[in-house]
Amino acid sequence: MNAEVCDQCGKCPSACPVTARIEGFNPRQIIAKVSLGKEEELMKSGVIWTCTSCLKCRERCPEEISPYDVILELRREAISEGFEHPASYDEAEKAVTETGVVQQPQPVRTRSRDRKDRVALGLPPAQKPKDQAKYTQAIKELKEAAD
Amino acid sequence: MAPRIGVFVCRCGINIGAYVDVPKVVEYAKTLPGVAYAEENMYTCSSDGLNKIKEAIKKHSLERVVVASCTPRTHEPLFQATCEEAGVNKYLFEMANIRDQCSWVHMKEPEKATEKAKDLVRMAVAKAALLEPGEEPEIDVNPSTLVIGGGVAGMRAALSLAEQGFTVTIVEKQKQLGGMLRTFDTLFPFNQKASEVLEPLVKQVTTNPRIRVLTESKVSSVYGFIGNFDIGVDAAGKEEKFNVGTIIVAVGAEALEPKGLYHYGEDPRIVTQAQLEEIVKVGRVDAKKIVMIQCAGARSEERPYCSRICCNEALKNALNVAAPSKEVYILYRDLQTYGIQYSKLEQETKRKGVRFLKYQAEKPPKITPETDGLNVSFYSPTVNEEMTLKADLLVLSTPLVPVTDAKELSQMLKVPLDSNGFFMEAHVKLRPIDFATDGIFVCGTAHSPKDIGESVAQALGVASRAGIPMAKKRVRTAAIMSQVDQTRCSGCGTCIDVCPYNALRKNEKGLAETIAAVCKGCGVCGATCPEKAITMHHFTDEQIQAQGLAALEED
Amino acid sequence: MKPVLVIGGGIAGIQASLDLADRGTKVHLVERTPSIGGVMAQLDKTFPTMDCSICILAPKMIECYRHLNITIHTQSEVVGLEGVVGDFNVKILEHPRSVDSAKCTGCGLCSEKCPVKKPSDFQAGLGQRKAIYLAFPQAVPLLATIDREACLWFTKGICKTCEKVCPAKAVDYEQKENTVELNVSSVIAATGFEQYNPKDIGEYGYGRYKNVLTALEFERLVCASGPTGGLLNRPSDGKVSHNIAFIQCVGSRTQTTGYPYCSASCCMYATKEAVLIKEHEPSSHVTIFYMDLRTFGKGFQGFVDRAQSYWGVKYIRGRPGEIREDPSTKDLTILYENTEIGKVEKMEVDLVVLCTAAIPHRENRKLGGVLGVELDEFGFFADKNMLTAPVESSKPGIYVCGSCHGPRDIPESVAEASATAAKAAEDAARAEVKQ
Amino acid sequence: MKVAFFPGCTAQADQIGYEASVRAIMPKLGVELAEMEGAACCGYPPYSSVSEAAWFYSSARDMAIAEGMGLPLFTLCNGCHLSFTETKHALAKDSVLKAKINEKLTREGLHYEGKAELLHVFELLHDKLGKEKIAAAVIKPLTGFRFGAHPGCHSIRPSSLGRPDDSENPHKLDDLINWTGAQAVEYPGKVDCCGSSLASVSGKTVMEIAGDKLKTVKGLALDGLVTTCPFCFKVYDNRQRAIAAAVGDRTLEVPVFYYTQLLGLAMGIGQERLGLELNQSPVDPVLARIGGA
Repeated sequence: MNAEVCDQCGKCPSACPVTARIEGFNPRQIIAKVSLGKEEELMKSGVIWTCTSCLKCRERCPEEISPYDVILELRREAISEGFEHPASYDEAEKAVTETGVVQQPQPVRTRSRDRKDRVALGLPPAQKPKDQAKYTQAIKELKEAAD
Repeated sequence: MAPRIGVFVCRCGINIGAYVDVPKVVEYAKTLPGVAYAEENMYTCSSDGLNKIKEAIKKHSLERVVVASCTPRTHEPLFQATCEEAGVNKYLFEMANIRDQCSWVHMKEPEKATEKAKDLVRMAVAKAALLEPGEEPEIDVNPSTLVIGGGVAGMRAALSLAEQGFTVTIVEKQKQLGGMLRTFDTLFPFNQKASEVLEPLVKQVTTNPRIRVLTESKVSSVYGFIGNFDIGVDAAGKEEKFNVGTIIVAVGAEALEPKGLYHYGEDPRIVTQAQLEEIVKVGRVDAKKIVMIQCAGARSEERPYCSRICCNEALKNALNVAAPSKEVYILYRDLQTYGIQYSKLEQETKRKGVRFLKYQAEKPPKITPETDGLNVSFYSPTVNEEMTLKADLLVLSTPLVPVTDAKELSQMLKVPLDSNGFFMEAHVKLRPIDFATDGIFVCGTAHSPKDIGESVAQALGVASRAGIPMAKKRVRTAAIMSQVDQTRCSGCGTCIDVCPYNALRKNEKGLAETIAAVCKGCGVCGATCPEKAITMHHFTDEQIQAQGLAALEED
Repeated sequence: MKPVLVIGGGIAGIQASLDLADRGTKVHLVERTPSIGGVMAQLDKTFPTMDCSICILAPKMIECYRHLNITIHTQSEVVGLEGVVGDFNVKILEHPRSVDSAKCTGCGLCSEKCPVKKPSDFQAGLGQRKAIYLAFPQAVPLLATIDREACLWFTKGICKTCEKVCPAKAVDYEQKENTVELNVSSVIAATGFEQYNPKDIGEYGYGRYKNVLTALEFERLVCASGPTGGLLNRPSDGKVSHNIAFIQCVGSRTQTTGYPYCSASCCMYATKEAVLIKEHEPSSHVTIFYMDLRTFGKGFQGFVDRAQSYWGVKYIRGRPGEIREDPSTKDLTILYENTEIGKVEKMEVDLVVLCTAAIPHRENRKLGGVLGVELDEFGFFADKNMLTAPVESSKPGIYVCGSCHGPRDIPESVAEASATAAKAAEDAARAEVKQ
Repeated sequence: MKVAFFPGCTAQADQIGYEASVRAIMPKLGVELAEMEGAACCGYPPYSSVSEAAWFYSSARDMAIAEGMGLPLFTLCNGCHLSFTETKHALAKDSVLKAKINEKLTREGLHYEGKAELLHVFELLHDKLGKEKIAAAVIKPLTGFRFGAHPGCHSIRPSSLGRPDDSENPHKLDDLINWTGAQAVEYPGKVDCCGSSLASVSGKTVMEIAGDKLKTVKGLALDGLVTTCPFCFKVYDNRQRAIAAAVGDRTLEVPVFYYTQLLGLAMGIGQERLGLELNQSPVDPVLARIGGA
């Protein structure tokens, strides 16, 4: 991450869907704080969890810095160092690690208030790993290796 | 019999044409006494328009030419030259400014603009009828130059002129040549040793047979005019007198001593960039946390200018002290890393880990010296928070200021200073290194703060400008000058006292006489002469009265 | 004394030529386009004096034209160079004007009658010119020229209207290109720059949104001799714009465009253009979005202070992220952050002016090859040494001035032009001694 | 042509209407959808913020399956497509990680080289099939309808990785809409985000973000908003009532369609086979008009 070359031009927050709406989230300030060595403050503050990953900042940064990727990096560090983070990340991770998919197929509500599932729509069974154990194992190992 | 006058009214595209009824003005001009011909042009200054003037002069055997267009400041020489080409003496040309002083100021009232244009044309025609041809005195130009200041600019100007074949005298205040270059250890943007630039330059200058160097010297007197300046120099105590054809001002500038700013002078841990450079030069910097503050004493009420080089100077020094074990902060308002090389320098400095924090002019950093460090507190728009840094070393980036004797020199040379005390060029855009006074030029930081390359470019520039009259060997000066009627002059000497150019002197009869080549035709002498003995050629009482009376006429 | 070759007829080339010619040196001034004058001829006014740009430039252009020591080669390019300092053999290719310069009086009747319309380069594409045209009213030399790509005779073999109407019988469809060979002592390159085309910065909508202009386009719009006669009628609907925003560093200070450097003059010309708007209509709202206000030149800070305090030009530190166009009104909304306070805001304006990067002229690489001089990584001519030899190229006897070796403003270009004249004069003097 | 079909978690779990519409139109367009046995999550949603290795493994794994089938990998989801693209770029640069991942893949009987071509909906319909094939399949042109296209962030950004459409001025979805006989209308904020990934952190913010676009579309009196991204659809369609409540505009009624549903209708395919009954936004008036057409 080349945060130190940031010109602080203010382009990233300008069209950011979150900065305009959530107090305290500003990709420019996040980059500034990283370049000032204030990563821990950011990981504590929780702002890093409010990025929508719309990628406008990554797309438009004149210095090719990508606040988005800096934020992902901070999230990974925050989680591995046990900083507080939204439960949904653990749930999603658990789901995929254990079942191979984020959500299990479920009946869906129609406009006319009844429910339809894949079978009702004539869809084949949903995709999932052939051998879940092997998938789970692989993920586990890769994660441990990374830490 | 009255001379035949031709009138050319310019539309200047729409600058005049859109507001002034040009055809009406032309028709009106035709009715004026003495006017033998009148026409309009889209652009009288275009080569097409100029040809029309020449044709008309021949076709209608015109003896006086009036152009009603823009300002004489930019266009009179052009039209005069055109008249000469067609055989009409340039002093038989008169101009009426119906743009700057008419169409531009009366855009919303076209009828009145047209009436005013008529008035201005009528006045010009009235004066034109009384114009007399003038002869321009030719002056020999002494092919030698006085360069005031032996810094990098002065030395480079001298070398180029010497290479061109002219002789040069450099007058330097200090014991040694080099000026401000001597105060630097290394030079941005490439961080090369200043001595690598300075020493070869000094050697070239001191060994050049055409260059004479007077150190510990000061110009004490300047008399004369382009081609022929009498110079007095106080050379290390003894008076030197010599004559030169041209003069180059390269006196440089000085670094501001930031007395009273950010506790400077009260605490050894607060220094200027120059002092930091001294520390770097002699050894290493112990301070772990270094904070630099830009615009210390610049871009302020007191000094409302940016000193151009301080940011890059700070970056250079930051790079030189930066180390993994140190934290270096640059507190800036607007980083002046303009152009290609300084943009690169900024990138390099950032990559090296130097931290840039903006501060706001209206909320400059507060310094609180403590035993364990200097607390630097400020609002940082970078993180949009109040911040406090504890610095072991505080470095102030101070601006360049004019040399102390700039005013004295400017009066001696009769050239102006700008509101900041730097020497002021003839025209900001197109005559950046000339003075309005012929034969005198300016380069380097005497003109305004600039880096070495920019100073050298200007130095070479003045070497060309000064080289022109010396290469031509002779110059012509304007015939707009005063003349003293010896039968009327009482020899009171008032004119001699008031002349700002020393262009009048007493002759052997004790009466005043004009030194043609020196006279700039300002007219002060004519206005003050109690005996009405002085005539201003091209602005005679008769001509001006005729113009005035014409102004009062009703058409 | 041998002549000197000056390449490029902008303000730098003009000044270098005049300095040399005035001292008695013969000069050949080679200009790519039909008229000398360069970009400065396109500008409306120049700060801080607010002189009308062409008004202070035109006399110098004419001086070049009339000077007995200067030969101007327009629509020409240097195609060959051999030899060493003091003894360069150069080849100049003069492209055909299709108009006899000896006969043409520049009356303009031909272009009045010509049926073919083309966007005018001089008007930065905002106005139109004909297939046979005068570059601009003060063009030097004031001669018509035929754009053979556009002319019906050259493309379809029909029309010939210009030939019929020309009172001077100056039109010459048969005119061939002509090669001139010269021996010169020194060469001065003053080929200038061009402006980055911001269409690739899609979030600003240039090319998609009619009311987003470049600064050069705006210079023509605000200029009395421009397509609107100086009225700020915006392109989409001709509505007079009272609410205008400038965006600095468009393409410059940007790694992703390949122009990571600062263009050095934009902060000031934007300020000048802002003041021009206020002079037109003091009640206008003018905003300049900037990153660092680069007021490093003589008189710059004072000019900006006055623009702020007297004229009420608003400066906001922040590089806008996006411009949006209202599909019906074509009004523009700028999304930006006021970085001073860290707040994102929106601003509705009539017109947006993009101050784009000054980039090397597209002909630089070619010319660099012909002259055998080095270019920097961007394509500007490389300085021999920025500090000690600021106007020397990598090859002895070939000098560079103005924005062809990096972004510069007019005064710097003029001073440098004189500097190159001095270097050429030194070469000549040495040659004299040798003989 | 034949493609390895990867609906992605969201489509196959709760956006089954989308999957249905795709399965309904593709054969008629001459595209055979081959099932990807054992395919799993692309890994982006959970792992991108947890472990890059795990993320890249999941994506590489799916690409490896397609590679094994010797077919291009066709996915319905912008997120999955970007996830695959990022992984491809990362592993092309990092041979060590690639080897480590392959070592695990062999245990599942798979191998990743990065040979499989990735196909986004735009790429398959717009670039591969193109105007002729699409237009030829249209028998009930949607003449007179005006829609706003919502490409969705991950189909256009980041351009540095090469995306299916232009980052600032995307047009492919607009073209596709126009080829059905309907008219695509430009509107401000077309390249904006739907906000969906904030759902679990700040539902209110998602509503505000999505609400802005729906208001714009409504303001222009368009017949609806069209997308191909299941995440975006989930927000604009499934949660539209909640959005209306959140932004305090109860009348905020904007029909939202998957493009494949619209195309299906234009191809004369029955509504039930296009999963249209699962759209929660007020699509009935539009359907009525089409039915009547």
